[in-house]
Amino acid sequence: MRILAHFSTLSEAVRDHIHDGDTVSLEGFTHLIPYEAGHEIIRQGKRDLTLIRLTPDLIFDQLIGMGCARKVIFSWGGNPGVGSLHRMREAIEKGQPKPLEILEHSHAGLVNAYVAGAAGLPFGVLRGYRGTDLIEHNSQVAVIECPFTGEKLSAVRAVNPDVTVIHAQQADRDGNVMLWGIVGIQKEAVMAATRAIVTVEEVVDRFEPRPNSLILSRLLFKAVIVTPGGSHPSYAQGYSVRDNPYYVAWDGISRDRATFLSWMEQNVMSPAGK
Amino acid sequence: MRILAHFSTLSEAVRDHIHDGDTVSLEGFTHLIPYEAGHEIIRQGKRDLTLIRLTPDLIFDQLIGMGCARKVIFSWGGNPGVGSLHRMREAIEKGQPKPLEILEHSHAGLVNAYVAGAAGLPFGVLRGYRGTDLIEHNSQVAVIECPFTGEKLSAVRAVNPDVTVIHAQQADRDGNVMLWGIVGIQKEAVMAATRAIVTVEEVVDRFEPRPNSLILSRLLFKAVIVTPGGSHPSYAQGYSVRDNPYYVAWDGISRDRATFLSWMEQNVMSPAGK
Amino acid sequence: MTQELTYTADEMMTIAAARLLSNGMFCFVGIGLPSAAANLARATHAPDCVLVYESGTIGTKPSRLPLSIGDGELSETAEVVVSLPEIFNYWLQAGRVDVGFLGAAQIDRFANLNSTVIGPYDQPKIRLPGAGGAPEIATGAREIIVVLRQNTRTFVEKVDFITSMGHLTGGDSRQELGIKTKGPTVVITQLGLLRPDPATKELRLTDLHPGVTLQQVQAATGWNLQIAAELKQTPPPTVQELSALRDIQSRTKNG
Amino acid sequence: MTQELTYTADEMMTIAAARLLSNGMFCFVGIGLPSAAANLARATHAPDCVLVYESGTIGTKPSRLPLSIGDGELSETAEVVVSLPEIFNYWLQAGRVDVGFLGAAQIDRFANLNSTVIGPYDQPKIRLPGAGGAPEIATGAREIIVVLRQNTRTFVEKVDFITSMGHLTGGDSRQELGIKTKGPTVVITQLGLLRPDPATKELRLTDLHPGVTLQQVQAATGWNLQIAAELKQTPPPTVQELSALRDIQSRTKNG
Repeated sequence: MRILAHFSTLSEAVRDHIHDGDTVSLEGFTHLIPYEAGHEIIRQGKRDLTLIRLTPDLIFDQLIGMGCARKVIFSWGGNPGVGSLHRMREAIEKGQPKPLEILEHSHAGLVNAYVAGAAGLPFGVLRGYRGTDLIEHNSQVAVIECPFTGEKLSAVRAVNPDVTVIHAQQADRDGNVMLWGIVGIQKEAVMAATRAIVTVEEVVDRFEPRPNSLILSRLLFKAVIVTPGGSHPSYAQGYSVRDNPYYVAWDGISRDRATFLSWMEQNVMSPAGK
Repeated sequence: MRILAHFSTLSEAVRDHIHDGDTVSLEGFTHLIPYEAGHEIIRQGKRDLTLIRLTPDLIFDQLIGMGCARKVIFSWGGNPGVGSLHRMREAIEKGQPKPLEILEHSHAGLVNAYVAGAAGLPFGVLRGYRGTDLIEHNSQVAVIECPFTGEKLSAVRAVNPDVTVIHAQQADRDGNVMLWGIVGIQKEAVMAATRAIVTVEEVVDRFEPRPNSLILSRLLFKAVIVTPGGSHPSYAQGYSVRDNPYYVAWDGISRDRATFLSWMEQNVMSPAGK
Repeated sequence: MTQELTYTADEMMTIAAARLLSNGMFCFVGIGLPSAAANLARATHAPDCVLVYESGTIGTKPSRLPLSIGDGELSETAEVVVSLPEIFNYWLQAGRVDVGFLGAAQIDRFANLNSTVIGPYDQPKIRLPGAGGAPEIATGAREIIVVLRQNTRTFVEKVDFITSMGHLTGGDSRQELGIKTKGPTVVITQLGLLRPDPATKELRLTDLHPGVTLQQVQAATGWNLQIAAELKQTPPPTVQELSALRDIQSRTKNG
Repeated sequence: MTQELTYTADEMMTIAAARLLSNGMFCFVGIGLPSAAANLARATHAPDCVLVYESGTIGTKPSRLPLSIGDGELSETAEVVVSLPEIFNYWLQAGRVDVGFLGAAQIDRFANLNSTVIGPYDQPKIRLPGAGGAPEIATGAREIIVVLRQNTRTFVEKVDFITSMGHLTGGDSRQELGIKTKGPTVVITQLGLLRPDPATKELRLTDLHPGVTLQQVQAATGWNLQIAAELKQTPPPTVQELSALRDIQSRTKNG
C-alpha cells in the first residue's frame, strides 16, 4: 500500500501500467465508461489482452475489432437499446480479426467474482446460475454446499485483474477520487486489481458532498489522469449526457469491417486535433 | 416488500414488533447506538431475547442486568476505553440475574454473518478464525474449502434477526432514512432482519447531501420513530457528542447489582419527566 | 356507441403487462417494453408501484423511457441508488423483489428462456447478448412476467440454451433444485397471455387479445399448445391507457 | 551535558512503538497505547503514516486521542469512512494493511494472544472483552506489533485461550495453516522489545529499555526467556518525542 497515487498523462499511464497479455478490467455500468483510456490502449496497439466488463459495450467492440483482445469475460454483450455488438459477434462467430475466447457470466455472478476479488477471497457465493446452461460453459462456476444447511449454491471464482481502469467525475489534489450517480461495480473492480488507474473530469480542491456518491481512497490508484469527456459516448453525471445517437449510429458503423476500420482511423487512431 | 414504513411511537413500535423470545439486533458501531429503543425494551419487560451486537456496550449491560436476555451474540464485550461490562460478566460468570448463553465471534466473523443475512445467503465466507480457539466454541463457524484452489477458509452462518433496531440522524417524510459518519454494520443489520425499526433525531423535507452518508430505503422499515437524543450516551454525528463521562461513570454504577438496579429505576424505568 | 380504437400489437402487450402490476409492488424492470409497462402502470392505476432497474436505481420515476438501464434520469429521479453488489445480493437475491420482467429470443413450453445463442454454443448461428441480470432475476424475484413476440422462431419445442430457468422440465423440477420462488407466472405476447398449468407447469393459453384467433396462436407456437378450459378475452386498451402510454412514448422521442 | 529526562514506562513503550512506523505505512490501530504511538509517529518522523481504525475511518488525523474507536473526530478528520464489511473484507482481508497493533491480557512464547478469558472458557475466572477485530488483524495485516505490559500474569507458558494467532506452536506451524502474512514481528513491553527467532519463532529479548536489567525481564516472564546474541539498548526518549507525546496527551485530557 505504500505507493501513492500520482497525476499522470493517459499515454504514460497506459504505457506504464498496461502490458501485452494483461487482464484488464474497464468498468462503468453504462455510466462513466472509460472510453478515452480504452482508445489509448488501442492507439498503443496493446495485444493479447483478457478484457473484463459486465457489459462490453462499444468500447470492447472497438478493442476487439482492432485486435487488442484474445479473451473477453463478460455478462451482457449487446449495444444497449440498439442491438448487437457486431465486431464482438464477428470475432466470436468467425474468428475475425482473430479468434476470441469468451468466458460468460451472469451479472450477479461476475459482480460476485469482483466482490471476492476485492475482498481477497478465492471465490464468491451466490444463489445463482441454477437451472441454466451457463454453468456448463464456465469453468469458473462450481457448486458449493452450505456447511450448516446443506443447501447447494454456486461458487464463482474471484477475478483479480492486473489492471482496472475507471472514469470518475472528480479527484482532489491528494488523488482521492469521487464518483456519483450510478456507481456500478467500480469500487470492487478497482479493489480487486493489482493496479488501478482512473481518468477524471476535473480536479477540485475539496469534494462537495453529493447524493449517491462514493469516494475511493488515493491509496487505491497508481495514476490519476485529468481527461475531460473521458467517458464519451457514455456520460458523466453532472458533466455530460449519454450520446444516444452515437450508440444508434454505431450499429451501422460497426456492421462492416471496412467501414469500422476507416471510422476508427478517423476518429480514434488519428483524430483531427489530436 | 409491500408494507411501507410508517411513523410511530417508540412504545407502539416496541410493543408491535418485538416479542418475548425474539432475536433482536441493536446495531451502531460506537456511533448511533439505539439506547432509547433499548430502554423501551427494558421498560416493557421483554424476556428471553437473543440479543445481537458486535459490541454489546452499556445498552446490553443494561438489558442483561434487567433480565431481558437469554443469549447474547457478540464479538467484543467491553466498556470501550474503560474496562468491563460488569452486568454481562456477572451473568456469564455467575448466572446472575439469570444464566446467559453466549455465542462469540470476531468482528470480521459477525460482520460477514450479517452480510450473508442481508444477501439472503445461508453463510458467509472469510479468511478468519484461523488458529484461534474461538472456532471450538462457536457452532456457527465451520471450515469450507474453495472449489477452485482447495484453500481452506471459514464459513460463518448467516444471522437473520427477527428485528433490527437502529438509530439514525434523519428521516424524510416518506420514511427514507439517512445516516452519516461511522456507518458500521447498520445497513446489513437492517437488511438481514425480518423487521426493522429506526429511531431518528429529526424528520426533514429533503436530505442534504453529506460526506460519508448512507440512505436506507423506506421499504426496509416497519416503523420510523422521531427520538431526539435517542443514541445517548453514544452520539449522533452532527447532533451530539459522545458522553464519555457517562461511560466512565458506568463502571462504578454497574459494578454492584443493587447500585445498578437503583440507577436503572431512577434513570430508565421511571425517569423524572417521563 | 364508442369509436373503435386502433392500437399496435406492442401497445396491447405493454398495456396487458401494466395491468398486472399493482400499487406497492416492487418491480425489477428491464429496458424496452417492460420499462414502458411499469411506467404506464405508474402513470395510471399503480402510482406507488416501485421500480428498480439493475443499474441500482431504486424507486426511480423517469419522465421518459430510458434507452439504456444506466441513463442519467434513472439515477437522478431515484429514491436511492445502490451499487451492483447491493442490488443483486441485498435486494434481488434476498427476496425483496415482487415481480421481475424478462424477455428472450426463445421460450419453450415450460417457459425456460434463451437470450444467449441460436445454434450450438461453440459454433453459434447467431450470438445474442447473453444473460445480464436474467438468470438471477428468474430465480430471485417472487414471480416473473415474460414478455416477447410470439412466432415459431421464438416459441420453440426446445430452446437452444437455457439462459434463465422457467419451470425446467415441468412438474416440481424447479422446486427440486431448491428454488422457492414461483418463476414465470404469465407470458405476454402480441396474441394473448399464457400461464403455466398448476400441476404440469406447461404453458397454456389463458387469454386471447381482441381480434386474435386460436388458429393464429397455434400457428405461432412451435409445439402443440394447450388451451385453458376457460379461455378469457383480453379487454381492449382503454382510451386512458392508450393516451397515457402514447404520452410516455412521445416524451421519450422528444426527450 | 544534557539533563536526564524522566519519563514513565508507558511513555517508553509508546515511543518505542512509534519509532517502528514509517512514512506511507498503512497502520491498523486500536484504542489506547497503539493509538497514541501511531499519532506520535504522525506528529514526529512519519507525518504520512496512514491510520485506520476498525470503525472504518481511513486516513484519519485526530488532534487528540479517542476514548473509543468510534469517536466523532475519527470520522470527521478521515479521508474516507467505510462500512465495517468494507474495512474488514476489502481492506484488512485483502492484504492492504502494512502493520496491525494488538494488545492482549496474555501472551505465550510464540506470541499467541489471549483477550478472551482467564480460566476455562465455560467457567471463566475472569471474562475479558473478547476478540473484536484482533483475530483477523493477526492474520490479515502484513505484520503485527504487539504492545503489552510484561509480568508473570501476562507472559505465560501457555495462554488460557488463543484469541489471535501468533506463531502458533512455532517453526512453520503458522504458514502450514495457509497464512502468508508475517504475524507478530515485535513485542513491545515496558522492559524491552522481543522478536521471534527466525527459525523457531520463539520470542527472544532483542532490546532492553534504559535502566532495565536482564534479571528484571526474566523475572517478569513466565517461561525461560531466550536472549538475543546481540542485545541492543533502546535509545531513551528524546526531548522532541516526549514533548510531542505529552502534547497529544494533554490535548486529549483537555478535549
